[in-house]
Amino acid sequence: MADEPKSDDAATDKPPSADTPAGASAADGVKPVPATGGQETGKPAAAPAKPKPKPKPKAPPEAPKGPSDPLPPDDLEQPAFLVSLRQALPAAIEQVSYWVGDWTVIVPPTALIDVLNFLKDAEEASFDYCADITASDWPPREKRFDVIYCLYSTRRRHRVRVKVRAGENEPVPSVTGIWPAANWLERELWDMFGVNLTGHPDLRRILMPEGWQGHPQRKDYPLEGPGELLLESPMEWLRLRNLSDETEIE
Amino acid sequence: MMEITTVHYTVLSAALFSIGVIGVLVRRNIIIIFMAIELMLNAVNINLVAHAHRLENLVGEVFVVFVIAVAAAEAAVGLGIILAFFRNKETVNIDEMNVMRW
Amino acid sequence: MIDTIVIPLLKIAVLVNGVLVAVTFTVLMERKVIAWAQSRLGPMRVGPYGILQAIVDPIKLILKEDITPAKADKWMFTLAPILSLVPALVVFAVVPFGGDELFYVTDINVGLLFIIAVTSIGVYGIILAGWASNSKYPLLASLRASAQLISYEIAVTMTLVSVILTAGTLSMIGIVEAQQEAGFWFFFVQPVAFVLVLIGGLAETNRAPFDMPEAEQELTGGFHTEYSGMRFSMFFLAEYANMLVISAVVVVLFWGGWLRPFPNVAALSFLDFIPSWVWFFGKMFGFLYLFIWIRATLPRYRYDQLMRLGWKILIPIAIGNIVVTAVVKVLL
Amino acid sequence: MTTAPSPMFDTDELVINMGPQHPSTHGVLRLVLKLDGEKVKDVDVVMGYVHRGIEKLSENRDWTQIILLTDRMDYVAAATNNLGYCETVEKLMEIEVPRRARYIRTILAELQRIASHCLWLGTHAMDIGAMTVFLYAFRERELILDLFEEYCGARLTYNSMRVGGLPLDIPTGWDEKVRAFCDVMEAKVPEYEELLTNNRIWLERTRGIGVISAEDAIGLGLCGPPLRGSAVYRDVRKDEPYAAYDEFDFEVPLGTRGDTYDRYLIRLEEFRQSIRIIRQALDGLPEGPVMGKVPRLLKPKAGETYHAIESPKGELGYFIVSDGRATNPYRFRVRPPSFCNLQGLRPLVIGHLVADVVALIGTIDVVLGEVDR
Amino acid sequence: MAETIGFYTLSVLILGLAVLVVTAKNTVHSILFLVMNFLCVAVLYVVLQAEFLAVIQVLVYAGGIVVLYLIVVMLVNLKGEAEAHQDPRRLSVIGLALAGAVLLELAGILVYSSGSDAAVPSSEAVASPVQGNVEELGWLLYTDYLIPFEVASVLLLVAMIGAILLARREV
Repeated sequence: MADEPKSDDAATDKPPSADTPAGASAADGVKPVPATGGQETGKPAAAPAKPKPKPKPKAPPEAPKGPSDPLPPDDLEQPAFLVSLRQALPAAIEQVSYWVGDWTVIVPPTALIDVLNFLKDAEEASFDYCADITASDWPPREKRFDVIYCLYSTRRRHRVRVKVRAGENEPVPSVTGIWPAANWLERELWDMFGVNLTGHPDLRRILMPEGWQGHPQRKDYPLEGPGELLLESPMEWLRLRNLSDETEIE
Repeated sequence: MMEITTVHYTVLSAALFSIGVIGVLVRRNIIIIFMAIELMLNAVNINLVAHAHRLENLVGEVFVVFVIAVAAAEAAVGLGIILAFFRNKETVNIDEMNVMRW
Repeated sequence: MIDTIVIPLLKIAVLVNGVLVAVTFTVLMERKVIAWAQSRLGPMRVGPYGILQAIVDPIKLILKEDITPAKADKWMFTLAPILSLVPALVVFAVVPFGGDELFYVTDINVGLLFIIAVTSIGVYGIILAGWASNSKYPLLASLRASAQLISYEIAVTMTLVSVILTAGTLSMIGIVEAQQEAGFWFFFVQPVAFVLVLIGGLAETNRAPFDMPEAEQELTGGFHTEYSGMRFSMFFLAEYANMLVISAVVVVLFWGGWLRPFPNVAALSFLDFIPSWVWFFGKMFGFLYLFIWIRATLPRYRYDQLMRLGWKILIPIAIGNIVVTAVVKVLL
Repeated sequence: MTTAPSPMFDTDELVINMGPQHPSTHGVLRLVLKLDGEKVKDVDVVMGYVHRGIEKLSENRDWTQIILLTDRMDYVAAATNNLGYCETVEKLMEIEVPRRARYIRTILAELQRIASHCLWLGTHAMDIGAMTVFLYAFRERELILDLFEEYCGARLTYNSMRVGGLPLDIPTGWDEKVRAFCDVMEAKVPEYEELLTNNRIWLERTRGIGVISAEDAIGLGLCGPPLRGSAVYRDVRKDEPYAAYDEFDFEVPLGTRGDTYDRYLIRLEEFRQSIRIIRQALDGLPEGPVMGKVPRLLKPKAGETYHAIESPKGELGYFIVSDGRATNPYRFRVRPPSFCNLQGLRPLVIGHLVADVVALIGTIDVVLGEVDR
Repeated sequence: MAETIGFYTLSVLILGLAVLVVTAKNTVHSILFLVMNFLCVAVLYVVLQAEFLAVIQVLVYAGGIVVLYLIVVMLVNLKGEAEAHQDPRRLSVIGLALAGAVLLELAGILVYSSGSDAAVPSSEAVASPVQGNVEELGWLLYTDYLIPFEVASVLLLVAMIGAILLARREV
């Protein structure tokens, strides 16, 4: 909490190095900027201090350990909101990555709400629009889910992705309090992946039928599902269904 | 068969009136009671028209017009009360309508 | 005996059949006219230019399976379409289709009131259909319909009072004769009443833009959602028969019934070679066309807007019209 | 005295199931409406009836086969879906698309926008009871379908783009036909407007219905015309230009009140802007190849990206993860604009009448194939 | 003869339908019987040469008042019979007995007075200058009975305002 005013100071402290041109012109809100997000690839260095990158474990050939989250090249200037985020909540950032023009911030689930609140409220970030919430599943990994929040600022016209790594039952706080848009997106997230979302007001299945077993987008969920089994051998399907009914006593 | 006289109409009217009375006294559904009252008013109307016909004087029919007007007024207000009552007490059973306010 | 029983019975038989046939062709006309308005062709397959569609449609409807929903109130469910259709047909008894006695069944001295009274019975068909279906959409639709029909009935009846004042009679034939004596159609003295009756008539027949009770986009078909086959077609018949009634009434009240334009102007007497019933049906056809045209053009009102239109605009204007008519009548 | 309510009356609010089979839920959307009289007190939106698992399927198809699956999402604007997907993969693989291909893609996307808006206008007007507009709009949509048929042989699911460019160059004379279509369309838009824009009933049915403030619209994640209707300047074509949009001159119409009427006006204006874009693209159509340098086997390096385009419904985003080893995406996610806009239905509908519900479903412009995927 | 047959048919219909109105289990059925009853009464009026009243009966009673009943019944959405739960203080037997007493009383009055049926002097029939049922009725209403007529209209106005007030949700 006490960090927040500091972040504002930090933003104003270093006006030339942050990519103010994009921010300033977009602040008018009328003339759109034909640049993709907050990315300014052509700019020369003067990059601020970066955290030491964690060495990425080499993926073994059989199962992918996780997405490659490449570090931004050293000569690339980071957008202002990242700089100030790092100053405001230094402990919250696990890693910053950059790939084909997209910035991603990786944070632990516990710091998620703080980071998102900062990104929404800070002047140079003002990510008021939650474009998408989704996840990807990396089963062998202990923290199997990457929950990804795609944010956009309708005032600054830049994008960022926030990524949270979470284990199967590890609680991930719901962000419906920050963006109402997250309501259905998180419902779908839960429906498809079974991420353990906490604090969601209305956590029900949204695309799958109400009594559905399992979470179809997980990598260990078979592509066929019960539908074809039902057609091919109904007795087997019935046995499996009853089996799941018995386990479903909650 | 005998000629139809005013007496016949009067008897018909009396019988209809009595059925109306029975309805009011026996039923508990207030809407049915209202309809029984309409039956009684109709009995009266038949009587009035029959006598106006016999006397060749239209005053009876004039009163029928008034009766119909009164019936319309009664239906409007009565049904308004039923609706208001129903909204608060959720019943149309007349036995439960025993308070003047709620 | 022949004069009092056989001839009227014959007339009634001809009339009822005529109305039913006219209805089927009105349906065809509606389909064709709307198709032209929407730059399509409409029915083209059955007979030349699809004319025989008018015969095929009812046959199809009669042959279709007639389903009664399991939870419906069987008697009411069957009774409702009958209650809807019969008043629509009965009304034609007092409509004079031509100047000669041959062209009307009867002329009662309260003809106009008779029409108003009998059409007001038709609302039962709609309410009971909604109630008996034991289904939510029809119930909503029938509640809408009853409120709509009653409010517009008030507006139309109020408006007709000014016409009655002008004509001085309640008899349909008397009203036409009054126009003949006056030498002009009542449209020219009561244009406001004409517009009101036309709007009210659209609403009372559930035609667009007042077709809320059967708004298929909102209520999946309205009060007849659960109906099929013959019973559905009876609602269908009733709706179009009511359309015919409204056009006939408007023609009689405002457009001189079977009279030619300016019946007293001798210079136009060359028009007399056209028989009176041709005038009548020609005018009726015009109004049917107008109804269809309106349906092809206008979106649908919302229910509360419709009620506002009825109570806050039409009824005050109707009352004002009565007052003005009465004052003028006394002064002249 | 005894005031215990007797159990013989049903005084709960009327619960109505609108859909999944209902003429104006535009597919198999189901709304559970809780009514007080005719007023909507609450609504629960139920969907998933055409959930085909396109995301899951795509993770098991190779990169080219997925194009075909994207057709099936927003099936009234299939080319836009193709475009979004191809651009995302191109971004992931950093493939340069030839300029001619980008121009043709723009033309296709804008034709698709007109077609989609035609369908929207027709059904929306039909929901409110103006049946003639429906057929007028479909008449023009038919012309667009003919153009697409001539270009790629299909009328609904086009499969019309490839990663790196286009499978086919345009047929000879096709550009002239598109130009002719633009002339026709320009003449027809006033025809729609004549029937609706100043129509009293239309105004009464759409003005002040479903008003949503700019803040709420952003918060709810609305996109496309519903967002612009609330006077939020947001159009991916301007903000994050893709295809060849940065080379064209066009305007983004904005609403003022955020009601159904504004959204209607915006889409009508988008007809004109789309025609304008198509004409510019046809005028400046460069020569050259339509396919860029693409490896035979598509196999992006490990990485993930999100890329959005402006579909007729709003921001259509693709989030694709590649693990760098397989010939299929590791994770394929679509950010469906209809889904996100549909989320705005509940706040829009509450407090309105049943008749407005259909108007509001119409104004959101949902395609259930995209909502459910 | 025709009048006799007509009268008895109508009487049976009217009384039978009235009994059905009072006894029907289902309120909606009851209302429908009431409508038919009113239509029969209207026919009776026609027999008695009161055409105007017949039409008014159909228009106001059948087309107006009873529709209101029907709407109210549909609005309150009656699930079952209101008599479902009994109040011991009310006894149908007493009701029936009272109604029988009323009928007896009426019959007594009738028998007592039936002797003087014929030859009642036409009570100084108002010389109305118009002909026909409707016109004469109108004449009476607007001359001799103008004040009751106005009072009736005020009554209707009051009833209308009262009904609106009662039906308003927020008081």
